Amino acid sequence: MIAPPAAQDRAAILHCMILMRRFEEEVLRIAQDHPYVGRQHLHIGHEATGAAVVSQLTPDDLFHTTHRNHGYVIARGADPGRAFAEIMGRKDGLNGGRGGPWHLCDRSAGFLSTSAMVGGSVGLAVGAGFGLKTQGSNAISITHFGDGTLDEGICFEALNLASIFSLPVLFLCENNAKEGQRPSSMLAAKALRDLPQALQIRAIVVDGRDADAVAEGAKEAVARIRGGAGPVFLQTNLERWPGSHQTKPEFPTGVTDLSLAWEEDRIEGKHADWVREHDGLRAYAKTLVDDGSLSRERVLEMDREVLELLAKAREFAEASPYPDPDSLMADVFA
Amino acid sequence: MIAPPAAQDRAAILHCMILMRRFEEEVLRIAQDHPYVGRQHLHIGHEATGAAVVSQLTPDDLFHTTHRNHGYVIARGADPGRAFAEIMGRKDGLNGGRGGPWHLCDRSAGFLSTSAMVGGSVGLAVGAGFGLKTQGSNAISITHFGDGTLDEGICFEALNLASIFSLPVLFLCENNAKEGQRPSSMLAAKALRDLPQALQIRAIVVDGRDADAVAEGAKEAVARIRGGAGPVFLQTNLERWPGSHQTKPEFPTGVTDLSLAWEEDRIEGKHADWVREHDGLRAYAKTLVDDGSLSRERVLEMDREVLELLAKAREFAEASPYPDPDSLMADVFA
Amino acid sequence: MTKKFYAQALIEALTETAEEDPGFALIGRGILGHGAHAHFDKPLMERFGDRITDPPTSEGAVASMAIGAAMAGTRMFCHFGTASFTLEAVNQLIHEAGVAHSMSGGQIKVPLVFHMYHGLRRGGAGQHSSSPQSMYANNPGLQMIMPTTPRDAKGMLRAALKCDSPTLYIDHGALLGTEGEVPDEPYEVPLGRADIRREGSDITIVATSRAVLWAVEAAERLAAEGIDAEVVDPRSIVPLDAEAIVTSIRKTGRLVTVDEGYQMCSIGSEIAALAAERAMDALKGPVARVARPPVPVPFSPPLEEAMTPGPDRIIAAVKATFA
Amino acid sequence: MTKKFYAQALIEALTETAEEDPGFALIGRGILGHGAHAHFDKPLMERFGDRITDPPTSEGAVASMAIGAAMAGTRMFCHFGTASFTLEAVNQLIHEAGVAHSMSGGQIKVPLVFHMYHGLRRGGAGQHSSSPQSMYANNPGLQMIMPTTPRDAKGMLRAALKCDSPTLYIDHGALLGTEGEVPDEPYEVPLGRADIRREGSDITIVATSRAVLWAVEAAERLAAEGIDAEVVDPRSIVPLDAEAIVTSIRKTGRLVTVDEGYQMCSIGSEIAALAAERAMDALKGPVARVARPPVPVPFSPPLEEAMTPGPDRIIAAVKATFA
Ligand SMILES: Cc1ncc(C[n+]2csc(CCOP(=O)(O)OP(=O)(O)O)c2C)c(N)n1
Ligand SMILES: Cc1ncc(C[n+]2csc(CCOP(=O)(O)OP(=O)(O)O)c2C)c(N)n1
Ligand SMILES: [Mg+2]
Ligand SMILES: [Mg+2]
Repeated sequence: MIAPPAAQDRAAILHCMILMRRFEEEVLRIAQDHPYVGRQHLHIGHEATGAAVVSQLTPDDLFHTTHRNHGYVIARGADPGRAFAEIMGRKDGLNGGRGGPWHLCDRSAGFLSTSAMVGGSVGLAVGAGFGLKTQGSNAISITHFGDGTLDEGICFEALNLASIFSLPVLFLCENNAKEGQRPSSMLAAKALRDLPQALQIRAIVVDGRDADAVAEGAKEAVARIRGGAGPVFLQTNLERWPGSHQTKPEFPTGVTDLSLAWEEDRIEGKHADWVREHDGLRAYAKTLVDDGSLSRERVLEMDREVLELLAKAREFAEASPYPDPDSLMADVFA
Repeated sequence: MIAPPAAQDRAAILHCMILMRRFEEEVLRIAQDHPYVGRQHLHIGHEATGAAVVSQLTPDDLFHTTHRNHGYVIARGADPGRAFAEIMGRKDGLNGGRGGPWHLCDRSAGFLSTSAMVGGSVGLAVGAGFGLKTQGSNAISITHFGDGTLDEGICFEALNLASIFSLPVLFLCENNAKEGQRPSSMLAAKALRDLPQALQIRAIVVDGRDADAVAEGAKEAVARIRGGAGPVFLQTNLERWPGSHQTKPEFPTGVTDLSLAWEEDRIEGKHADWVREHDGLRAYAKTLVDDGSLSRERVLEMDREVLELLAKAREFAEASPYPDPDSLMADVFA
Repeated sequence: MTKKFYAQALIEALTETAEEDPGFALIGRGILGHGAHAHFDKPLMERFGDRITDPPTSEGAVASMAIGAAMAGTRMFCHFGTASFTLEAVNQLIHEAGVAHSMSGGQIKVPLVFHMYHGLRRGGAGQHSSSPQSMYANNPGLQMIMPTTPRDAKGMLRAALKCDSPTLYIDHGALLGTEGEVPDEPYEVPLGRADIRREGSDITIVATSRAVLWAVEAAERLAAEGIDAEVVDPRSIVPLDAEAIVTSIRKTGRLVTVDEGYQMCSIGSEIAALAAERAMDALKGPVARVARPPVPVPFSPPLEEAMTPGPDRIIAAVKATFA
Repeated sequence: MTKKFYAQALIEALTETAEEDPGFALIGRGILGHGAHAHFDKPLMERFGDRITDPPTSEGAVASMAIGAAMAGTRMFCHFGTASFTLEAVNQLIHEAGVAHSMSGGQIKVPLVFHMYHGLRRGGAGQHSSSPQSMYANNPGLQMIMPTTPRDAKGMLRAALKCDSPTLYIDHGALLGTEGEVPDEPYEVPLGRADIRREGSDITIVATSRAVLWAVEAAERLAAEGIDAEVVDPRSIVPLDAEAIVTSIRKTGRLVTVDEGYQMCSIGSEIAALAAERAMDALKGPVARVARPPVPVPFSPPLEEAMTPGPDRIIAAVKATFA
C-alpha cells in the first residue's frame, strides 16, 4: 500500500485532492463507456473534506465508509488501477469484482467495509471503535456519512452507544444538503449538530470546501479522540456537485481545468457559481498559489502526474478480465 | 364503554387513581393464583400520571400503549372484568384472550394497539396522528412509554417524523428511571428532554407523582396539540414501584392502605420511603383531604366502591371459559 | 381491453382508489422507481400529488406511520423503493402490522399495502438485491401479492387496497416496462387464485414475479424440443392457491420451481414441500428447484448472471427431472 | 464425561474461550435468561464479568457494534435475549454481517456469534414468540447452529467461536434445564454434521432445537405401537448436512419434519423439498410437516398449546404418512 500523504503537508493535501478529483472524473468516463457499471455516487466536490481529514490520520486508523467512498479509498493509498477494476467488476478489483462502485474495500489501507445501507457504516464504525478500545489500541475508528444519514434510527443509536461507552470514533458528516432540489436529510433539528450534542458528543462544524479549515477541525477532533476523550462529530458543510444525479451523474461543469484557480474570469456557464464558490479544489489551488506555497507550474505538473498515473490505472483495469463464473461460490465463509 | 372521568375534576382523578391501583393489586393476586399468567409489568406507582393525563382527553383521542398499559385501559373506561379475563387468557377478555397482560386493547375506549416491542407504540402513534390529521379530525394521538424507549432508534425516527410533519401527537414519557438498580434507559443525554428538544418538539417536564402538576402539564400539552401546533413531549418523573421485578412482581409495600394518607406515622418497613415520597396515590388522597376537597370518609368509600366493582370483575373473569382451541385460526385476516 | 404498460396499470389502481376514497393516502416517492417507465406516475402525481407524503430515510418509523394511520382508519399505500431497505422495518411489518388484527381479537384493522421492488437488478451487489418474499411469507398475518402482468398488477392492487388486512406487494422493476391487455371497466383480481400462464402436459413449472417471464420463455424453448410445460403463476403468495398448484403437479407428474430469491427456506421450497405432501403418488420424477445459490450477490456482471435463475437454468432443471 | 445442565455447558464454552483468547469480548446481559437456570452464568460473570458490556435497548446498533468490533479483529459473542427482538437488527445481520466477507472479496472477517432464544414460551403472545431461524436461513453468509444437548451446546459454540464467520446460535430457553454427559477434556463439535438422535427403520423424523425433544418423545411412544422412527437432529442449519438427512430418508422411505416456527418457507419446507429432490424414488408415502399454523401466537394457554407442534401432533403426522 502507498502511504497516505505526509501529515499536515498542504501541498500533499492539494495533491491528494487532485488525485481524488481526477479519479472520479475517470470513473464518470468509465460509466459512460461501460453502461452496466451502474449507479455512481461520486465524491466530486468533497475533496477538501476528504483529503484534509485523511491527512490527520495514521495508517492504523480504521475506516467504515458509505456509497460515496471512492475519494477516501484512493486518498488512503489504495491502488487506483485495482479501484477502477473493482468499479468495472473485474477480477483484479480491490474486492475481486464482488463489491463494485458502492463497496470499494481495501483492508490494507484500513478499510473494514463499505455499507451502502444508509446508516450502516455509522453502527459498524462504533463497533470498530469498541474493538480498538477493547484491544487497547491507540488507533481510532472513522466513519464518513451524509447529512441524510442522521434520519436513520440506527445512526442515532450508534451515536448514543459511542457516547455512553466513550469510544474512539470520528463521526465525519459530509453535509451536502443544499442541492437546490430535495435535501438529502429531512431532519426537524435546527442544526445537524444538535443531535450529537444532545447525546453529549462534542461537535465541530467547519467549511467543508476549505481544506485548511477542515484539517484544523480534524486535527482537534483526532487529538481529542486519541487522547481518550470519546467520540467527536465533525461536520463539514458542502454543496453537492451539480453533476450528481441519483441514477446518472454528468459533467455539467466540464472536466476540471485547474488553471481556473488563477484565471477566474474564464469561469462561465450555468454552473459557474458552483465552480467559483463551492469547488474546494479550485479554491485550495488558488490559496496555495496566492500565498506562495506552490507555483502555478507545480500545480499543473502535479495534475499531469496524476493524470498519467490514472491513465495507466485505467489501462490496467480495462485489461483485467472478469472473474471466472466458476468462482461464484468462493469466499462466502471465512 | 364507560365515559372517562369528568375533565378537570380532581375527585374524579383520585377515583380513577384508586381504580388503577386496586386493579393492579388484583392483577398481582391473579398472577399468584394462576402461575401461567406470565410476566406482568404493573402500572403501580404511575397512577398520578395516568389518571391526570387521561382526565385531559376526549373519548375520540386515540391511544397506542406499551406493555405497562393496564392503568390507561382501565382509566379510559374499559370493562375491568373483561380486562381481568384478558390477562387470564379467557374467552371474554378484551382481546378474546389473544393478547394477554401485555396487549390489552379496547378499540371502543380509543385503543388502537399495545406494542410490547420497546419503541413500537411510538412509531404507531405517529401514524395515528398522521391518520387523524389526514382525516381533518380534531382528535389527537397519545402514546405513553418509558424512559428506556428513547434508546431505540425507531423512537428517534418517530419523534422526527412527528416534528417535520407537525402531527397531533402527545408523547407521554413515564420516566421511572431511578429504580435503584439498573436504569431502564442508557442514554448519553444530560436530560431526556434534550432529545425531543433537539428535534424542535416542545418538551414539558413535570413531577409524575403529583396529579395536579401532571394535569396542568397535560392540559397545556393537549391544548397546544389540538390547536395545531404539532407534537408535545410530556415527561413525568416517577420512581419505580419497589415490587416491580421483571419476571415476578411482589407486594413488598403491602396492599395499599389509603388511611396512610392521613396516618403517616403508620408508614413503615423497608420501603417506607417509597410510600412516603413516591406513592402518588397516597399523596393525592392526602392533598384532597388536607385542602378540604374530599372527606376521609369519602375517600375510603370510593375505595370500597372500587374494591367491590373489582371483586365482581374478578368473579366475571374467573367464570369466563378459555377460548375453544377450534377457534385458533380465527381473525388472522380482517 | 387496452394494451398498457405494467407501470400504467399499477398507477391506475392507485388513481382509481384515490378517486373513490377521499381519505386514501400514500407515503413514499418514486413509486415507479427511477427507470425508463418512471414517468407513468404522472396521472397520479398531477391529480393526487397532495395525497403523497415524501418521508425521510427512516424505514422503521415510516412503516409504523403507515400502520398507525391505517389502524386509525386511513387507507394507506406505503412505497419503500428497494425491498432491501425494508430490512430496516421487519419488526414493524411482522410484529405490528402482521399481528394487530389477531392480537386484538379482531378489533383492529390495518387497511394498508406496502410496495417494494425485489430482486437482481444488474449491479445491485450484496445490499441492493434482496428478494425478501420468502422471509416475509414465513410469518402470519401479512397478505402477499406478486402480480406479473399489467392486468394482474392493477386488479390485485385494487383488491388489496379494498380489503382491511395489510398486504405486501412485492414487485420487480423489470416488470414495469412489460405490456399487456388491461380491462377498460373497473375490475379486481381476487387474491389467492393462481393463474395458468401456459398450459402443458409434461411438467409443471411454478414461478413467481419476474421469474414467470423466464419460465414462459423456457417453456417456449422446451416446446421446440418436444417438452410441453405448464407454467403456473401463483400471483398471490399469501394466501397461496395450493389447490391449483397441486392439481397441476398431479396432472403433469413433474415439478420445477423457480424463485429469484435464495433457495433455502424459500417459496420454491414451499411448493416442493407441497408436492411431497400432496402429490407424491403422482410424481414421475424428482422435483427440482431453480433459485439463487447461497452467495451474497456479487457486483461483477458475469457473476451476477451466473447466479440468476433464468431460462437456461430452468431448461436444464426441467431436463434433469426427465433424466 | 460429567453430567451437566445445558446452561452449564453453554457457559463453559464461553468461559473457555475467554480463558484462551484475552481479546474475546461479550455484549448483552442475562445470557441464560431469567429462569431457574440463569444462575449458572456465575463462573463466567465472576471471572470474566469485566469482558461483558451491558448495552442499551438498541438492537440494530448493538448488532452493528458486535459486527464492527469483529471486523476490527475482536472475537465477539453478542447476546440478544428474546429472538423476537432481533427483528430490529435484521438489516445488520443480513446486509452487514452476512455479506462482509464475500463482498470484500474475502478481505474482511467477522468472528462473531449471535445468541438468542426463539420459540413458544407460554404467554409470549404475538410479539415475544418468534422463531426466526427459517427467515435467517433464507440468506447467505450466516452460519446457524441450533444444538439440543449439553454436549452439542458446548462443542458447537466452541467451534463457532473459533471460526472467522458470523454464526447465529438460535437457542430455546426450555433446553437450559436439560441434562446430559459433557466431555471433561476440551472438544469441539464441527458444524454441518447432523446427529441421529434415535435410530429407526420405519420413518425419519427431522426436528430442530426443542422440537428434537418432542420428536424423541413421539418416537418412544410410537415404538410402543410398533413404529420404529429414526430421529435426525441437524444441529447446524447452515451449513446443513443434507447428505445425512437424505440418507436417512432413503433408508426409511418416509419423512415427517418438525419445526417450532411457522410452516410456510420453513426449515421443515426445506427438508421436505430435499426429500422431493433427492429421495423421491425411495419414498413409500407422502411427506408430512408439523409446524406452527399461520396465526400470530395467541396468549391464551389452550390456544398456544393448540398451535404447538408437540409429540401428539408428531405422532398423528407419522401415522398419516402410513395411511
Ligand atoms: C437503508 C437505506 N435506505 C435508503 C437508501 C437509499 N439511499 C441511497 S443514498 C441516500 C441518501 C443518503 O443521503 P446522505 O446520507 O446525505 O448521503 P449523500 O448521498 O447526500 O452523500 C438514500 C436515501 C439506502 N441506500 N439505504
Ligand atoms: C425491541 C425490544 N427490545 C427489548 C425488549 C425487552 N424489554 C421489555 S421492557 C424493557 C425496558 C423498557 O424500559 P422503559 O421503556 O423505560 O419502560 P418501563 O418498563 O421502565 O416502564 C425492555 C428492554 C422489548 N420488549 N422490545
Ligand atoms: Mg447528503
Ligand atoms: Mg423505564
